[in-house]
Amino acid sequence: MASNRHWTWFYRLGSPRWFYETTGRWLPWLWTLTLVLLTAGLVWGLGYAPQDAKQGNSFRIIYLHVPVSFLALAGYYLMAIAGAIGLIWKMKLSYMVMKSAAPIGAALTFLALFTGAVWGKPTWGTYWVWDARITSMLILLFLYLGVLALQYAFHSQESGNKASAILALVGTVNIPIIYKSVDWWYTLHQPATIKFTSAPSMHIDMFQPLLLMIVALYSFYALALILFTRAEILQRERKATWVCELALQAGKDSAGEAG
Amino acid sequence: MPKTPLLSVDRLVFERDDCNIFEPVSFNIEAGDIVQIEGPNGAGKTTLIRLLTSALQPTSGSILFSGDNIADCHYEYLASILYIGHQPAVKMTLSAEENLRWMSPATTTASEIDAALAEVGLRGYEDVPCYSLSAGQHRRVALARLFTTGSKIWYLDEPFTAIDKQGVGILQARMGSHLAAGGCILLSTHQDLAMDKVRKYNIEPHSDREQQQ
Amino acid sequence: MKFQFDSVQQMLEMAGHGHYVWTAVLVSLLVMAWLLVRPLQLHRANLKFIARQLRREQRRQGAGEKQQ
Amino acid sequence: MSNVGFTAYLKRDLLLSYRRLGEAASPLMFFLLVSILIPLGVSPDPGRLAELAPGMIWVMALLATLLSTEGLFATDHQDGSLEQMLIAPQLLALPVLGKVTAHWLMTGLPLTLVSPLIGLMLSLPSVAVVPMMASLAVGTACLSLIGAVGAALTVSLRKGGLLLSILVIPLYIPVIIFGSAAVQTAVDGFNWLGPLAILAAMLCAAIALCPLAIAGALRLVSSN
Repeated sequence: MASNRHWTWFYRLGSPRWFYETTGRWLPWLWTLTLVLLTAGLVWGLGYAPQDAKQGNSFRIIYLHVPVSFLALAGYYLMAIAGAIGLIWKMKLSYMVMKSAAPIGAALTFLALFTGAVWGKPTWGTYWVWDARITSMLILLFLYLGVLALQYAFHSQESGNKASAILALVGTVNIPIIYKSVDWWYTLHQPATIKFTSAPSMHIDMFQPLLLMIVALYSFYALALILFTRAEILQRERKATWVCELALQAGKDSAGEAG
Repeated sequence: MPKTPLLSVDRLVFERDDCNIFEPVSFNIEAGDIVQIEGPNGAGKTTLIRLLTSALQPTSGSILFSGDNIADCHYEYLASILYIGHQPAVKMTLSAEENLRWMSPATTTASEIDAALAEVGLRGYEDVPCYSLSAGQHRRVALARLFTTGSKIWYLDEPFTAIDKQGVGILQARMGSHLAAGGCILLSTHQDLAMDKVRKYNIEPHSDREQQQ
Repeated sequence: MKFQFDSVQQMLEMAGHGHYVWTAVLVSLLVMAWLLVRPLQLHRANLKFIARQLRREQRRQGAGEKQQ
Repeated sequence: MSNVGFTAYLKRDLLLSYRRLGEAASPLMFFLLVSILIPLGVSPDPGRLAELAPGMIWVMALLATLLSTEGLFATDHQDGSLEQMLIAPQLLALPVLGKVTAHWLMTGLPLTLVSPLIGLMLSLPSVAVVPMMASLAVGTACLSLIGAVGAALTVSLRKGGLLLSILVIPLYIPVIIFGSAAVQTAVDGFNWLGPLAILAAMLCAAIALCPLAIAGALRLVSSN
């Protein structure tokens, strides 16, 4: 239909092959960008940023903790939006992105908790506190694990996709409520003497590397998501001609190297 | 102008996990028609019937009810179909009469319910809880719906499973009177029906699926 | 901007906080590396699997032709 | 068909539970039995029990509700009734809401009604009894609705029970926070209507949204 012409870009975007080939061209750039940004950010943050007056050098963990937590949360929304697009427009690629986002998000959430705990020990004297933000992160981890578990519980790929998309959407509606209630719960129980929630005002020299690390983590996230999605595309499209040609070509290449 | 068929199925395709279940299905059903779906086990007979009841959404193709897509007249369509699937949808803790009452139109009178149960050979079992009935009797409870329903289109998935010869005869007689009254039936069964003008539709597994196995 | 430590040794110690900082960095880098290596592994395994299936298909067809 | 709409399914599910009272009463028995474990496991000291009571009662109520959620759609799925419900000529959210209401009437409401007894056994201060009952009544309704989403998502899985709890417990968290907070604020002598109002707001949101999610899940997932 002619009236649908302006939608073609949208459907082309939904074509796994188009995605695979386009991202294939981006990959070398994305790899370089990610590695450069991560190295620069880490060296800057760990070596050049001034140390915090109160926390000393342990504060340098912030350069990992904050970007990772940020992406862990943003990743859940990305996953849910991808799932919603899949449900509404029945777009296969969208489900593949959703499925790929789940393990990345879970791993980043785990990292956020881990770095938080390691940071907590020198700062608060303990690895674990039921702080509002840490608790919310823990719940986020379980939300991710739920989506992952549901995805793999079904024999049918399609049912797994739809079920986890619905669960991700339900989770999205819930996340703000969970965060608000955990926050409220924390103020109810928080002992008056300790206060972790107020963010220390950051010096610009400390803030710049943090900003760099956040950008680096975005780049990393995009890279990981694309890599996972490409692997998923090969698996789902294994019967398509273009994938078969690709597999044969790859087989020849590796045989050539061996010979 | 050609008459619009009661039900028109056009190039219906269903994919499950990127795998086509059957070759595209097309047929028309007029009032008074009976269509028997045939095909080997696993060919997708149940899937086709569930597509027709709109419990599943087709990947492509269309189902028209008196010329309208069933998505556009969904409730109207659902109100005029009757579907009896593999599972009889009988609740074990309810009696035969309670089960049939639940499955029948609201206007059905108590005597009509009793008569329907008597027709399928459950006279004397009306108040017995279904857990003490046999599998064949559970099916009979479900099939008693055929005697109380006002629906025009019947979808019956293997209706004669676990039903004895005499029961099959009674059901076929009821199906005959339904057709005579201007209804239509689509059923899947491996038995040959002792009825006139049964149209057979052979459903073929999609060529994709053989390759895969 | 100036390098905050006088020596590598000092940077590793970070005035007593070294093991916290470096554990966090190490574990993070490991997990992040896994997130990049794992899909590459899957990618390669998928390609191999598809190629193997195609070769089997070809062999089967070849055998069929010989028999005829 | 007569079996359309909210009340039809509500009545039917109540009748079905009534026919199997033993099964229907098991969440309640669970609630009572676990409350025996607390004094045995922690301490019979009334002071310590009173301190734990608001939270413990809520945790137990949550687990008891969760226990009974799995069966919400499972039997209907097995015997084919769910298929018939999906093709009934009406908005699917209505029978779904009817079934969930029946579930609450058979689990949440009895739990609420026996909770004063548990409160007594755990030395809950008497000022907190009414807030506890109010928060349980509203909160368990939320739990039933949210749990039903999980039950619908896992209905076609053979071993859905454990998975169901993994999916649903994180979503239960706001309910338990405000539920136990209502009791706790009453114990502390403050106005407990605040947390209860938030709980009621959550219930409104859940009534509006959950049936849609459940209906969507049943349509998309149970069919395959």
